[in-house]
Amino acid sequence: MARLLYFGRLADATGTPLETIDLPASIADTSALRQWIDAEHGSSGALLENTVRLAINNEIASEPAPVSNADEIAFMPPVGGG
Amino acid sequence: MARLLYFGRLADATGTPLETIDLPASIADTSALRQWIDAEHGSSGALLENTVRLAINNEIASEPAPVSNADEIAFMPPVGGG
Amino acid sequence: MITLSDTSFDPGAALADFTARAEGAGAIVSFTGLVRPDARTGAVNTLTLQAYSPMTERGIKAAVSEAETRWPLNASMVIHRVGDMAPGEPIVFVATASAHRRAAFEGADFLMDYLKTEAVFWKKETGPTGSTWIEPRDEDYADSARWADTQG
Amino acid sequence: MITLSDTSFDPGAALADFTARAEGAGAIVSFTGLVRPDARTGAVNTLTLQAYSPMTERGIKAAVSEAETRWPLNASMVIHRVGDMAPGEPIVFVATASAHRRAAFEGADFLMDYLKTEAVFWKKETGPTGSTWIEPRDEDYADSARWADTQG
Repeated sequence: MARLLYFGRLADATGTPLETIDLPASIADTSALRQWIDAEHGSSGALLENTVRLAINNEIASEPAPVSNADEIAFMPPVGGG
Repeated sequence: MARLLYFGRLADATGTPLETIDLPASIADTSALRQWIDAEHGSSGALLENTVRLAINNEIASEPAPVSNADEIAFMPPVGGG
Repeated sequence: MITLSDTSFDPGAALADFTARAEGAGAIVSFTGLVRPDARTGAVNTLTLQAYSPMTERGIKAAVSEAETRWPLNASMVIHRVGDMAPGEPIVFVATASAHRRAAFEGADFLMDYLKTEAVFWKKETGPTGSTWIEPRDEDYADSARWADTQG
Repeated sequence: MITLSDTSFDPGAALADFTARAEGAGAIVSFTGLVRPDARTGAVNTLTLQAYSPMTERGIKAAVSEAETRWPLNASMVIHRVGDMAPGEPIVFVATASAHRRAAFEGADFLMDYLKTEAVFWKKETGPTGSTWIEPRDEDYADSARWADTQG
């Protein structure tokens, strides 16, 4: 199972800050993941934006990057400090 | 009676931080005061230095300035902050 | 010492602790950031900060290490709130200690620029008209860019 | 609020008081100066500061007024020790509050430059080899001169 996190406004776009989900076998990289999960949640492209960075297992990913069903994957809008 | 204050190292040069003294009638301005009081205390010119400023009644004096027997006169070495 | 706290903290107590730890220092600078009642989107009842641990802490640690490389700091301290805060509550406390005041001022200023512009936080303001997620604005980057001049 | 104190004070308590007073501010900067055990003339057992009241307070008040003219400060506070101090004891505490951090940092920095270079104090260091009165050195004036650029 993959653990998906949605930070900031993306929790509003997906309806959840956090979900544990079985990635389909066809979802092998961040590009496929973005497309698929944005459609799943009806997020209207919010998860596809260039300014949204992905972190895989707490490290910022250089995309496209491979994803596996054991990863924690975070969708991160631009960070603006505290 | 005039009240004379010696700040910083000048208290060492005069042997006192503070004295109340009757100014002789001949001591009418800061220039005469410096000469006379430096000699009185054997301060070897410490009270004559240009970098030593005088304050009369808590205001820095533009010298030579008149002094009277009712004044508080402070001898101030350069101030260097706290 | 870096702390992310989901409960309110007392800047005075933090400075007292830090001063006790900063033995031998001559200069201590502290910065306290407070929730303002008049933030970017108008009246604010609640400010919410989200962090992503341990990425957020890792970024702050790296900024502290960079500050300690650039300036001779005896000690430094960062406390940052996460979660919901009311106006007037402390958001952030940064302290730096050094032999001389210039290093302490610049180190604290540098850390605050990092924390206010680059640190891994997401921020939401909630007021009478609803909630808004706040994303970076240009002015924030200008402050942070001041330090680039002194690099390399 | 300006205080010359002939007894020790607690910087943490001062910051707590100031923060409580600075309602509506977003940024508070504090500076605490401590007696270092290794001052200019070598090992120091006692630092002595002399002030000349009310000239000393008058000068500090003028510097605070100037800071409040130059930067939009909600509040400011200066506590300065006089008399005999031991290493590690606080000498000075300055705090500034503003809506934004840049004004708070610069206001505190400006006040400290005044207090460390121009304020009406005389300073004596006493160590194992005796006492020395410390008079200004060039480095101090360089810090203070930084502000002249922004004048007039």
